Amino acid sequence: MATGFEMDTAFFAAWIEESARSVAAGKERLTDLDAAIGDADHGSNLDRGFTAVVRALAVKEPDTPAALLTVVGTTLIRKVGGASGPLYGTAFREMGRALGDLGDTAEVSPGELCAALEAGLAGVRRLGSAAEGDKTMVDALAPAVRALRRALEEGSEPREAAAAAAAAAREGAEATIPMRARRGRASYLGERSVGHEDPGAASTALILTALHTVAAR
Amino acid sequence: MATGFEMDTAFFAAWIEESARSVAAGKERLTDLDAAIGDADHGSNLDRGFTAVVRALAVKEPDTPAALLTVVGTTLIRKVGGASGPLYGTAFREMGRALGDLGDTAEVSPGELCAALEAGLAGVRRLGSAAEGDKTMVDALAPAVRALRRALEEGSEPREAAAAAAAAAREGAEATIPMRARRGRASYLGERSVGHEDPGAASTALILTALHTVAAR
Amino acid sequence: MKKLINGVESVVPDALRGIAAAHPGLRVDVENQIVFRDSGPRPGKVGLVSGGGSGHEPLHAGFVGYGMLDAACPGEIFTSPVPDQMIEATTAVDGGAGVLHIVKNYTGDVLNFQLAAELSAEEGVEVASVLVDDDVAVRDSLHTAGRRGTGATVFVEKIAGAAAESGAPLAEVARVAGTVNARSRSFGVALSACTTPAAGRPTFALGDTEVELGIGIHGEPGRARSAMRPAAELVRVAMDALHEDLPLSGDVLVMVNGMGATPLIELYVAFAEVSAYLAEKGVTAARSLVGDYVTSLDMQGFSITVCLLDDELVRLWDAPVETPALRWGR
Amino acid sequence: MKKLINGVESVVPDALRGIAAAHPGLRVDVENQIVFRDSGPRPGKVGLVSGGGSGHEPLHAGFVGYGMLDAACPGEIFTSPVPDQMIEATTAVDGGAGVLHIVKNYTGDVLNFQLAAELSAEEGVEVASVLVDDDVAVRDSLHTAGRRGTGATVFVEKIAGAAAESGAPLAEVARVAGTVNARSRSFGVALSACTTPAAGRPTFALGDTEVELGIGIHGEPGRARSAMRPAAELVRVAMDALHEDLPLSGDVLVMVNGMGATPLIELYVAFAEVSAYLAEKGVTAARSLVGDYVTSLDMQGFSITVCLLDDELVRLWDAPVETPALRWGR
Ligand SMILES: Nc1ncnc2c1ncn2[C@@H]1O[C@H](COP(=O)(O)OP(=O)(O)O)[C@@H](O)[C@H]1O
Ligand SMILES: Nc1ncnc2c1ncn2[C@@H]1O[C@H](COP(=O)(O)OP(=O)(O)O)[C@@H](O)[C@H]1O
Ligand SMILES: [Mg+2]
Ligand SMILES: [Mg+2]
Ligand SMILES: [Mg+2]
Ligand SMILES: [Mg+2]
Repeated sequence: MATGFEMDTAFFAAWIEESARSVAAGKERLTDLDAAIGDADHGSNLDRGFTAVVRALAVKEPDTPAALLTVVGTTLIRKVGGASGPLYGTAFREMGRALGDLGDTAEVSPGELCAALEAGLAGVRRLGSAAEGDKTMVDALAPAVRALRRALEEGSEPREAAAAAAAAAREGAEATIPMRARRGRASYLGERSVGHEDPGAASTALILTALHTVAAR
Repeated sequence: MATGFEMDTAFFAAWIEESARSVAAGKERLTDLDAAIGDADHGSNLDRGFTAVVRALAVKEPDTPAALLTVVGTTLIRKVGGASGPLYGTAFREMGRALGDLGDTAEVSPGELCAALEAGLAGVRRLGSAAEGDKTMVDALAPAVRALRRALEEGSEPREAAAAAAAAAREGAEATIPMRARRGRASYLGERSVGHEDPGAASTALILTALHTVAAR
Repeated sequence: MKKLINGVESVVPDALRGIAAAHPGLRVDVENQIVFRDSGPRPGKVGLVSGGGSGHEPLHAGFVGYGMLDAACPGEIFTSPVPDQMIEATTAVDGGAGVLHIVKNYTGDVLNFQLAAELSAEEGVEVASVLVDDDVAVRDSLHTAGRRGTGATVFVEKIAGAAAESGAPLAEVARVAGTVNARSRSFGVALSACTTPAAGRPTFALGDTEVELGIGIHGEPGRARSAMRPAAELVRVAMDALHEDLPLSGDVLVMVNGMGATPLIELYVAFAEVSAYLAEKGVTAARSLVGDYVTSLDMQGFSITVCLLDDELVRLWDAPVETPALRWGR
Repeated sequence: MKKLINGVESVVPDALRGIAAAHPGLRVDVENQIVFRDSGPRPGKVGLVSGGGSGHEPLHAGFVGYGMLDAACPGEIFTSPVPDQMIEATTAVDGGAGVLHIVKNYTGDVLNFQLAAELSAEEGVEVASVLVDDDVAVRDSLHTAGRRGTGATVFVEKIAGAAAESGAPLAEVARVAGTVNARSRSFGVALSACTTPAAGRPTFALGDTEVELGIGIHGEPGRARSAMRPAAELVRVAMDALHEDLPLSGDVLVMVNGMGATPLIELYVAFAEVSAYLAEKGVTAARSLVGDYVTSLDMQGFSITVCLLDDELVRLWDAPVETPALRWGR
């Protein structure tokens, strides 16, 4: 994602498809994580959402990354429900909006992608009022976005930067295990939420890992 | 139960107490038998009934065998419910009535006891319309009464005759295993009632065995 | 076994205290185990008394009230009540026009109600009885105990109750009750057995992919064990059995009844299939009930009851009723 | 897992077809997953819309009808509905007097209803919201998601529905809804976990002698695991928790609610204990509900909800209601 590495609409479509694939493959695990500290639906929620997203994109692929991400976000909001639907939906819609504000071109630079992810994170934070440490998807998304920014600032290659972001997301997800939940359904468990990975953080790690997979092709 | 062996009210009270003891001890087994082809309540039904009977007799022991058996029957009808309540209740009431018709003395001869049991059996048959082979308590009671009659006619000692009746009741109960039920709740199972001992026949065997136990004292 | 009870022996009286506390329109004699309408007998109105083993709630106590039963006699769990209860209830609800006993066809219920009817008659109450025997899973013949009484009991109690409320004489109330029974059929399917407090464990064991077809309401196993199938197919098995026994036509009253541990959402899934089945046959579900009405403790499963309607039955079904479990028009 | 369903994916639409077939007074949009009163919006009447994950039946669809909700939006099992459903419902039921959203306090429900309210307002509908958060098992603080909404939802929907039916303006309906919530508290106990169709196995494992105290309605484990105890003691744990949070006094409305697989006879056993507890405290259970109202699929257990009544609330509670699951006075 250094200069010279530009991401077109097809790249974003591939990211979303790869995310859909890995959510489908990880559906059971996500649901199991949610069964432990939530209501056992995170896997099916996201799978239903990404299946709908892939179908929507198949019908008519938008012609800019900004438009594509907006469709992704809107579809997630319309199809997922639960806490994760509006949150992920907002994240993608905010990414789309950020790219649109940056000029809505057919090609996005690594820096622009990073700015878009920062906008997505800000959207999630605003809507869900979760801080880092609250044991939510924010605990995977925030360090991922930070890692991406740092790698780019340090002049890393795009796929290296994506790898750093994905690794940070996975570590962030794992780091939720000892946390006590303060937002979302897991917060009802109080102390008993400790010792389990947050399902939304785990799915965020899948989505960031998908980004790296596609960037590394 | 040959001549010279007379049964007084205390004998009948002892029989009922022994029956109550062995129903209490066999409660779980009776309920398990009923679970297989009925509704899993025969043990608790009879135990509830005999417990009430023992209590009723403790309050005021009737002074003739006829009166005692009538109290037993009435109490069973009032406390047991289900199919076995009216049937056993009627059996004991008919026994009491038969002894009363024979003179309602304080001592009952083996022949009179046998006639009373025949009257009890007739009462069960009339009320329940079950024939032998229908897989009910009749399949234990009828052969027991026949065995008692035969033994007395052959001049057996009373306790031998009681032993024969008890053995016939137990054999009769076992013989219900291959039968297909045609009366009572087990009849709903059709073919699937085959292979299980009838709970009412099993409890009849307990009661007849109690008679032998007491006669053999 | 985990149950929300205080002890195996006290379930029925404890529940009766709860019923008394929850329903000011009822008067509960906890000691004698009888649930009455609080209003007492209405002179000239036929009294309706039913009863049966406990564990089938809301049947029967939940159907005591205006337009339905005058009294219910709950027995021990799955055990028919005893004649004393029935005699007491019968004499108490007689308003001079006689009393109808609504009896589900089980040997125990029949024998105990029979004794009670005889003794009540001796006390000067005119008693008629209707026997409910709607369960097509049981083959009926002279040489057996006959079919069981299950779901149709609710229809008989509601419709006979409306007839009695309207002032019909005993013979007429008994006739309409008999008509409802004659025009009704039921079939039940279990996905799991139930556990009676006394037994402490399930009355039968069902595998993870098995169901029992043709179950009754006392945790008895059914006539046959079969492979678990989608709701649509299980409903078809039940509906075919009903239709074969009593060809369905015209307008029907249908109940999709939960056995006690079946989520309502699943009963609605089943009702959708029932309704599709009827439509296929050109039959109209003119009236319906979906929910837990005749249960079997914590059994998972359902039963379907269908009654062929005519104008009289529709009118009586629609008449006002005000009981804990069935209420409309008031 | 054995469930009376056709497939994991089709449970909600299948059940909606069943609801449509069973209740002629409702209009069901199966495709968009909305249940409406068949009568449509009444000009000048405030519209009431609620919704939430499925698996809690009869909540919410069973409370659509005269004197209660105008529309319900069922989501997937245990998953809040999506804004599209809510927007469609909101615009459809608006009779010009605005619409009240009744929202149970779960992050998902709150976020989706919030988006829906914003978008509905853009379409010109005046929308107010009431958040139901009655579950005392959850410690409330600024730094958490706050208490869950559970049983009090039934009270809020009934009482706000009566206010709306009487012609009260939106602000007034919202006020009374908020009052009911503020005066209500709930506590739940599970004897077993539930199994969602998607997960296919129980959401938690409880031993043979264990219960979960302080459970919600989504199969989440509670705050603490504890030893199984007699009904009287479990009820006392729940009532103490309610009383500690909101001292009970005067006349109260009480609901003893089954979680889906609890036999009604056991709920009555529990209600007897609730009533005894209240009597001990000098509190009167002036109104009550005993049964399955807010369920959690096939969970075995119960919840208790208490609302401190005043004259206004009693009057609105007693007002006529005619829905599948709650019906009186009509
Ligand atoms: N307020 C919040 N802010 C950020 N993320 C949240 C918040 N609440 C919940 N989440 C995320 O949503 C996930 C749960 O999503 P999901 O199971 O689909 O929805 P629900 O909790 O409604 O069942 C949690 O694991 C958590 O990561
Ligand atoms: N018609 C009948 N005639 C004789 N005995 C019968 C008849 N029906 C049932 N029984 C006996 O009653 C027993 C069942 O008694 P019980 O379980 O106490 O009553 P219920 O069947 O009402 O639950 C059966 O095992 C059978 O022996
Ligand atoms: Mg979840
Ligand atoms: Mg039995
Ligand atoms: Mg029985
Ligand atoms: Mg959810």
